[in-house]
Amino acid sequence: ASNIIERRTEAKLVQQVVTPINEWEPRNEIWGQNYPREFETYKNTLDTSFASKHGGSANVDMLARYPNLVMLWAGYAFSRDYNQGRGHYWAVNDVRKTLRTDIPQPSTCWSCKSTDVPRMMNKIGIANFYKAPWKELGSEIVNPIGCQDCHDPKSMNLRITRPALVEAFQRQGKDIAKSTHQEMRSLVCAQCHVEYYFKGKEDKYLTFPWDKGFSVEDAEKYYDEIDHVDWLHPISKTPMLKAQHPDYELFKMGIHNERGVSCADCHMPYKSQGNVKFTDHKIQSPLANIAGSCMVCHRVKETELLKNVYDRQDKVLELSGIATNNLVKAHLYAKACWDAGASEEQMKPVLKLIRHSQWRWDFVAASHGGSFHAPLECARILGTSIEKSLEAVGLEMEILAKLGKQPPVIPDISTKDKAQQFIGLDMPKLFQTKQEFINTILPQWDKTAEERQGKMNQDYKK
Amino acid sequence: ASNIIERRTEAKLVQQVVTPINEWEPRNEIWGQNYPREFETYKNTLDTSFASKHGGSANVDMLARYPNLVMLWAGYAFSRDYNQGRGHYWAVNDVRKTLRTDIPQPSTCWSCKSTDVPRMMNKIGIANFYKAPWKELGSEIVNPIGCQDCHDPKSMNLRITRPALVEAFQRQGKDIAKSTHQEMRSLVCAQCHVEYYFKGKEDKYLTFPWDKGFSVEDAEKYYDEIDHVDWLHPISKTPMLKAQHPDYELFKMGIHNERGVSCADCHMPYKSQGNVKFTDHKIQSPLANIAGSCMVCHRVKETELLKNVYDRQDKVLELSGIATNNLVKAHLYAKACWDAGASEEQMKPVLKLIRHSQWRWDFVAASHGGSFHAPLECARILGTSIEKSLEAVGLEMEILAKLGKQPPVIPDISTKDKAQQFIGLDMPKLFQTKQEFINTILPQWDKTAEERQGKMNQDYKK
Amino acid sequence: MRTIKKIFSVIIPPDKWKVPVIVALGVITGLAFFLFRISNADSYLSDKPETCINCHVMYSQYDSWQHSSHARVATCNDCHVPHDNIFHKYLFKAQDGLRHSTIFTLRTEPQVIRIKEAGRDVVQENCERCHGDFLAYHETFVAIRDGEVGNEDNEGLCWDCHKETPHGKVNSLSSAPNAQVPKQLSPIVPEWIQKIIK
Ligand code: HEC
Ligand code: HEC
Ligand code: HEC
Ligand code: HEC
Ligand code: HEC
Ligand code: HEC
Ligand code: HEC
Ligand code: HEC
Ligand code: HEC
Ligand code: HEC
Ligand code: HEC
Ligand code: HEC
Ligand code: HEC
Ligand code: HEC
Ligand SMILES: [Ca+2]
Ligand SMILES: [Ca+2]
Repeated sequence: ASNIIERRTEAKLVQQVVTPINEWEPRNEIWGQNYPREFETYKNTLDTSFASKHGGSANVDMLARYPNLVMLWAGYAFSRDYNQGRGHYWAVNDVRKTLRTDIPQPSTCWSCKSTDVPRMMNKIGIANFYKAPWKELGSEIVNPIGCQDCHDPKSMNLRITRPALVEAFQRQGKDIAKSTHQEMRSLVCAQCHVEYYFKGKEDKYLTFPWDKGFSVEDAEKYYDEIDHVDWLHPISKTPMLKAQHPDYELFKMGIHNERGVSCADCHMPYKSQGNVKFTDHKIQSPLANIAGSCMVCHRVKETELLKNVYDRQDKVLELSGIATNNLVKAHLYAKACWDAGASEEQMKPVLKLIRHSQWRWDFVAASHGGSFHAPLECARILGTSIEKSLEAVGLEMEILAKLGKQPPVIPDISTKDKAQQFIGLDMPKLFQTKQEFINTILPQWDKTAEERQGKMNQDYKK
Repeated sequence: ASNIIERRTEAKLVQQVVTPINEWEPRNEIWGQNYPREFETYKNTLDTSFASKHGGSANVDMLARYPNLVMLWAGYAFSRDYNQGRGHYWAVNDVRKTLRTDIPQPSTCWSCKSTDVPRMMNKIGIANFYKAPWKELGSEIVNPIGCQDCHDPKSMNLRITRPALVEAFQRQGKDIAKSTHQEMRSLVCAQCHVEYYFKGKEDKYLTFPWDKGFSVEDAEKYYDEIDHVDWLHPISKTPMLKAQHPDYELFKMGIHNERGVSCADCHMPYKSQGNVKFTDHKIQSPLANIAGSCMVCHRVKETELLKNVYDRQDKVLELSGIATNNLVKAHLYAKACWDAGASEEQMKPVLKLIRHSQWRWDFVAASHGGSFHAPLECARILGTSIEKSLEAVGLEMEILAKLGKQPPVIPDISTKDKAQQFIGLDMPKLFQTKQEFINTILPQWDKTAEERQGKMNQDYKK
Repeated sequence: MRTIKKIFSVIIPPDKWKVPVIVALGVITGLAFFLFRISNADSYLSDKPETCINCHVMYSQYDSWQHSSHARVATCNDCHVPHDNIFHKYLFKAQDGLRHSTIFTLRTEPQVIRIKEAGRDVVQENCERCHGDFLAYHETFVAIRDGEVGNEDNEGLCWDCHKETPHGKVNSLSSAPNAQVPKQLSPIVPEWIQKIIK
């Protein structure tokens, strides 16, 4: 018996760490000393060489690929600069360098970018963290997304480190602490890959709009009830909503979720290296490793699986294209209506249609994985988006005709440049401001940070 | 996987015949003497007790369920009477009794209803068969869909007995005789469960519009190029297309087809009776036997699989509902435009949009299995249908406004009765004419047939 | 009747041994219960994978199973115990459990654990149990059982071919050094968040 007791305690020692990890340790390099395989693969998220038809790690300028977007987001920071996400190692670099952080932003923008976030939230308090101007914490938030965000340093358990997710569950009446192991393998991702908004004019408190459910209609109702407006569209004067990467929400509507498959199953496949098996931490498009991810469950040819993914994405993108064309029209015709002297009363139903139509389209477009994760739900949503924008256009044509006007001609916005010019952005100036910030402020931030924690791994700055 | 499944089914066909079967034998009872299990299950297609949420064998009056259809098919026989298909044993009964055969129809209408069809085609020639008035062959075509349609009487091999399918393959440059066994398990169904039209004003030659491919756009292009018009819509004056049950075509766009699953895998599952395994010939909704069909491949709970099917159907039907509402509008607004004095020139783009929009919607709606067989493709098609009808409505509103008119109010067509009244159908009269036909003509047909082949199994007349 | 008496006469010890025997039996029973408890032997009666990872030597199998296509559809016992009838199931479990815990306690487990013949047959039967429909084509099935398909050392076991199903090609006590096992999963929400929220 003593033998058994002895052996049971031994079990806990098997997973012993080489260097104990400090509770708030943000540096991935330090965690990596204990877990070299996971760290090495994690570091490989620096690699930007893989590009698939619609995704991948390459730095894709989405505004250049789909110039319509500039029009749809006119008056909002996204019309300046919007790229497809790339590897986690780039997160801090990219939020520093995007033109979207030149307008004053709260620290909420740091929330999903760094392992320093839990440390600082604990230090200054969650509400204070969000409230702080983004630039204020620049020297504190320097280590990109990493181990601390998903793991408990003592047990290496998966855990939730972002309060917004815990709070969203709580408001739904669910206790996230009761999640199963398999659920956790998706929930760690749901800390960030979700639609969000900043609650409160001053508070900027990071909030997920899930109180009524996960569907696009549920969130729409949520926002409508609290009259939330992300920005006023300068062309059509619509009180707009912006959707951001609802990957978790859409994933929940798809067959893989219904069959209990988790994000990690596809994006972090199991891997053998010599005689050891571990989880691949090069989180990326599964298309870069179909054999390791999909083929665990699907024993069909790689080319067939690739075709499955592209087929689904292509069909969804076809509808998304239709939706954006009609939304552009709806915004421009609305302007023509206002110019022709339409009344608030006349325009009210039009603006509501535009708000809802663009929200629904954006919900699909902002989720780069959605067109594979839940293709049918995406197509359904886009179908309703198309209906709403075209209803708006119909009403607008009627209003214009009544006011004795012709519908306006759609300007040439066939490239990003032309579109940005049309909405009046002075891009050279924006680039210059950013460059100054990069040359003067960033070195200061890094210097302060290095004094605090030692030299950082600077690879991602290249 | 498909390889192994294929081999397994090949084995079954090595069997022996008790009573040799005549080459043109149309009577299922005679075939059944050799194959009692297949015959018994086949005969059970008489059973109309199973109804699922959107399908099943129950006699569902589709015009009552979706009164909008009456409007969309105004001026065409389908606005009188359109039911969801039921078991194969009902085929002759239902084509005899539908109000659609009161207008003069060619014998092409018999093509997919009876085992007497190959016999008669052989006797009088294919072209002559189609050309003959439908009523002319009434006493020859009496045995419902059965063994002769799919099997070779000597070997019991699956075979193709309908020329239209062979010809369609030929025009595509493919040789149907080279099909694999597994493909045959779908191709026997593709003889009938496909979109078709009658080629030639006089010839009425049964033709599948596949020359450019299987997609809805391919067929649309095909019809546009030959300026095919099924009927002129009396309300909007649109030269319309009618889609009929493109189940095979849509199925080809779905994942099950891509993974080599055949119609028979789900609709004719393998069955054990005592120690004998055979193919269930009670062809019906697989939802009546989820354990026997789906669960061969999917080891999840029946309730979950049922939910999967309903989820997909519900999402597709949501878009289909949007499409029909807008199509009703488009037709009525078009009429208002004409009434207000719109010119042919003005209306041309509008009518083209209506033609294409309704064609696409119908392609999805006419396929009762499509919303499960290929849900994403259905949603994609409906998305484009919605765009086109609403573009038409937009143009119409503009035309109306220019002509100084208000858009018309949509009348109350919320029930089948109201809708049929609105489009000017005298239903009591139609029913009466049919009843006379049933009382006078049908007994003659049956008598002549009995003299030829002996007493028929009359169960389905009840 | 007579035979029963005979048996009793063999089992029942002579009078003078009665007290020591009762004491001894009591001690053994007590020890057995004690062993039963501390070795979590009762867990052997459950079907949850968590019960297998009461022993850390099972972690690597747990880990590979958790990442396999079967993790969502079959637990350890779906494969590793007989499902032909309930008595057989628990008898097999008891035997297995006893041997595993003995070996575990005596620290004689090998670095590379290999499945035993009895266990092997059970697993094979279970593959067939679930995939029976797929194997409805008798000839395919016979060909597999007879080792007619595949390479030369095909023993007719499913995993001669499906080697990755479910534990993968690499297996040893240290093949998954940092396996995450659900027993250790709490707390999912660290204290600092819990505090601020409540
Ligand atoms: C069944 C496999 C599977 C699962 C499970 C899965 N994904 Fe994906 N994901 C994919 C595929 C395939 C793509 C498309 C990649 C491409 O286009 O290159 C993708 C794309 C993405 C992208 C965009 C990547 C890029 O290259 O731009 C993100 C982000 C993403 N998924 C996040 C998630 C999250 C978060 C979850 C869980 C909530 C999840 N995924 C679950 C297969 C999966
Ligand atoms: C709830 C978590 C969350 C918050 C809050 C958040 N982001 Fe992100 N961010 C993400 C995720 C997830 C991605 C990856 C999106 C994808 O799939 O491409 C991302 C990507 C980015 C990128 C790289 C792609 C690009 O567009 O160039 C930038 C830059 C960025 N975010 C800036 C910001 C800014 C600025 C804010 C505040 C206004 C912000 N983020 C707030 C989660 C968040
Ligand atoms: C702390 C926030 C956070 C967490 C947690 C997180 N992500 Fe991300 N993820 C991001 C951000 C931000 C980006 C974009 C980085 C950039 O482009 O600078 C991103 C990018 C990605 C990409 C695109 C990578 C590429 O190569 O294009 C994928 C795929 C992805 N995440 C999947 C996941 C999965 C799966 C999980 C959970 C296992 C997860 N993420 C957890 C914030 C997060
Ligand atoms: C975006 C979330 C995320 C980040 C960041 C992350 N991990 Fe993980 N990690 C996971 C998931 C998910 C698993 C799989 C857990 C499972 O399957 O039980 C995992 C598993 C592990 C394991 C268990 C052994 C294995 O390989 O399966 C170790 C050790 C580990 N991670 C170390 C690290 C280290 C070190 C870092 C930082 C360099 C890191 N992780 C960053 C999500 C993450
Ligand atoms: C852990 C298991 C697992 C992994 C990994 C996985 N799948 Fe699946 N996949 C499933 C299951 C389960 C289904 C649902 C069908 C079923 O019940 O058999 C499914 C369904 C599908 C379908 C049909 C759904 C549709 O939209 O038509 C496609 C296509 C597909 N998977 C492709 C992929 C691709 C590509 C990958 C890798 C990026 C992948 N899967 C990874 C388990 C998995
Ligand atoms: C000689 C090698 C071999 C043996 C032995 C074998 N299989 Fe297979 N099995 C295969 C191959 C190869 C495939 C893939 C066939 C295909 O994709 O067409 C397969 C496919 C399968 C599949 C379907 C996988 C999928 O995703 O469609 C299942 C289930 C399966 N086998 C179970 C079994 C079972 C149970 C046994 C034991 C009775 C067994 N196999 C024995 C070679 C084998
Ligand atoms: C190419 C084969 C084909 C041709 C030609 C054909 N049908 Fe059918 N018919 C079908 C199929 C398949 C169904 C079952 C449809 C379903 O899924 O419900 C059907 C169903 C029917 C039904 C029963 C459902 C209902 O609507 O009440 C009637 C009646 C019918 N057809 C009449 C006709 C008439 C009249 C014609 C000629 C104008 C005709 N059919 C031509 C294949 C055909
Ligand atoms: C000779 C023409 C023909 C062939 C061949 C044919 N069908 Fe049909 N099928 C029909 C017609 C006609 C109906 C409608 C009968 C009615 O409602 O009167 C029908 C009805 C059905 C129904 C509806 C049954 C119900 O209970 O609601 C299903 C399912 C079906 N067919 C599947 C198949 C499958 C699968 C095959 C091939 C294995 C096939 N059919 C072959 C003409 C055909
Ligand atoms: C709508 C098409 C269709 C009709 C009608 C039809 N069969 Fe079949 N039959 C099939 C298909 C498909 C199979 C399966 C062939 C396979 O799996 O290889 C089959 C298989 C069989 C077999 C092989 C043994 C078995 O059960 O798998 C026999 C015998 C048979 N049918 C007899 C009949 C008889 C008798 C009738 C008339 C009462 C009939 N069939 C009507 C399509 C049909
Ligand atoms: C002969 C095998 C087979 C049969 C029978 C079968 N399926 Fe499938 N099913 C598949 C395969 C293969 C896939 C594709 C996923 C994959 O590759 O694993 C799939 C995919 C699916 C999916 C995911 C696709 C989607 O649209 O999201 C659903 C849901 C599904 N099947 C339900 C059913 C139902 C319900 C039935 C019975 C009516 C059924 N299946 C019968 C083999 C089959
Ligand atoms: C993977 C399984 C699967 C395959 C393969 C499949 N079907 Fe279906 N089919 C279904 C399901 C599920 C439904 C929905 C039944 C319901 O709603 O009750 C359906 C519905 C139908 C219906 C309408 C039946 C009704 O009850 O009204 C027809 C007709 C049909 N299928 C014909 C076909 C034909 C023809 C093929 C081959 C080209 C085919 N199916 C292949 C699963 C399948
Ligand atoms: C008390 C600790 C312990 C527990 C609990 C345990 N195992 Fe084991 N298991 C072992 C040891 C030690 C071995 C090595 C025995 C050997 O090599 O003969 C082993 C070997 C095995 C083997 C391979 C040898 C054989 O018997 O064929 C299988 C299979 C196995 N275990 C399955 C399981 C399953 C299933 C469970 C849960 C129901 C489980 N084990 C729970 C300690 C344990
Ligand atoms: C799908 C069936 C299946 C499931 C589920 C399964 N196993 Fe196994 N297990 C096998 C097979 C097959 C082998 C033999 C592997 C070999 O010889 O390569 C095996 C072997 C083993 C062995 C002996 C090691 C070896 O490689 O021979 C142990 C220990 C074991 N399993 C434990 C477990 C535990 C613990 C679980 C649950 C967490 C589990 N198994 C779940 C099929 C399964
Ligand atoms: C409890 C039932 C069950 C048992 C026991 C079982 N399987 Fe499976 N197996 C399944 C189910 C269900 C799937 C489908 C998994 C999915 O859809 O992701 C599957 C999938 C598979 C596949 C295809 C996926 C893959 O991993 O390649 C193979 C091969 C397979 N099983 C082989 C086996 C073998 C070999 C055994 C015995 C060692 C076995 N199965 C035991 C239920 C079982
Ligand atoms: Ca938002
Ligand atoms: Ca047609």
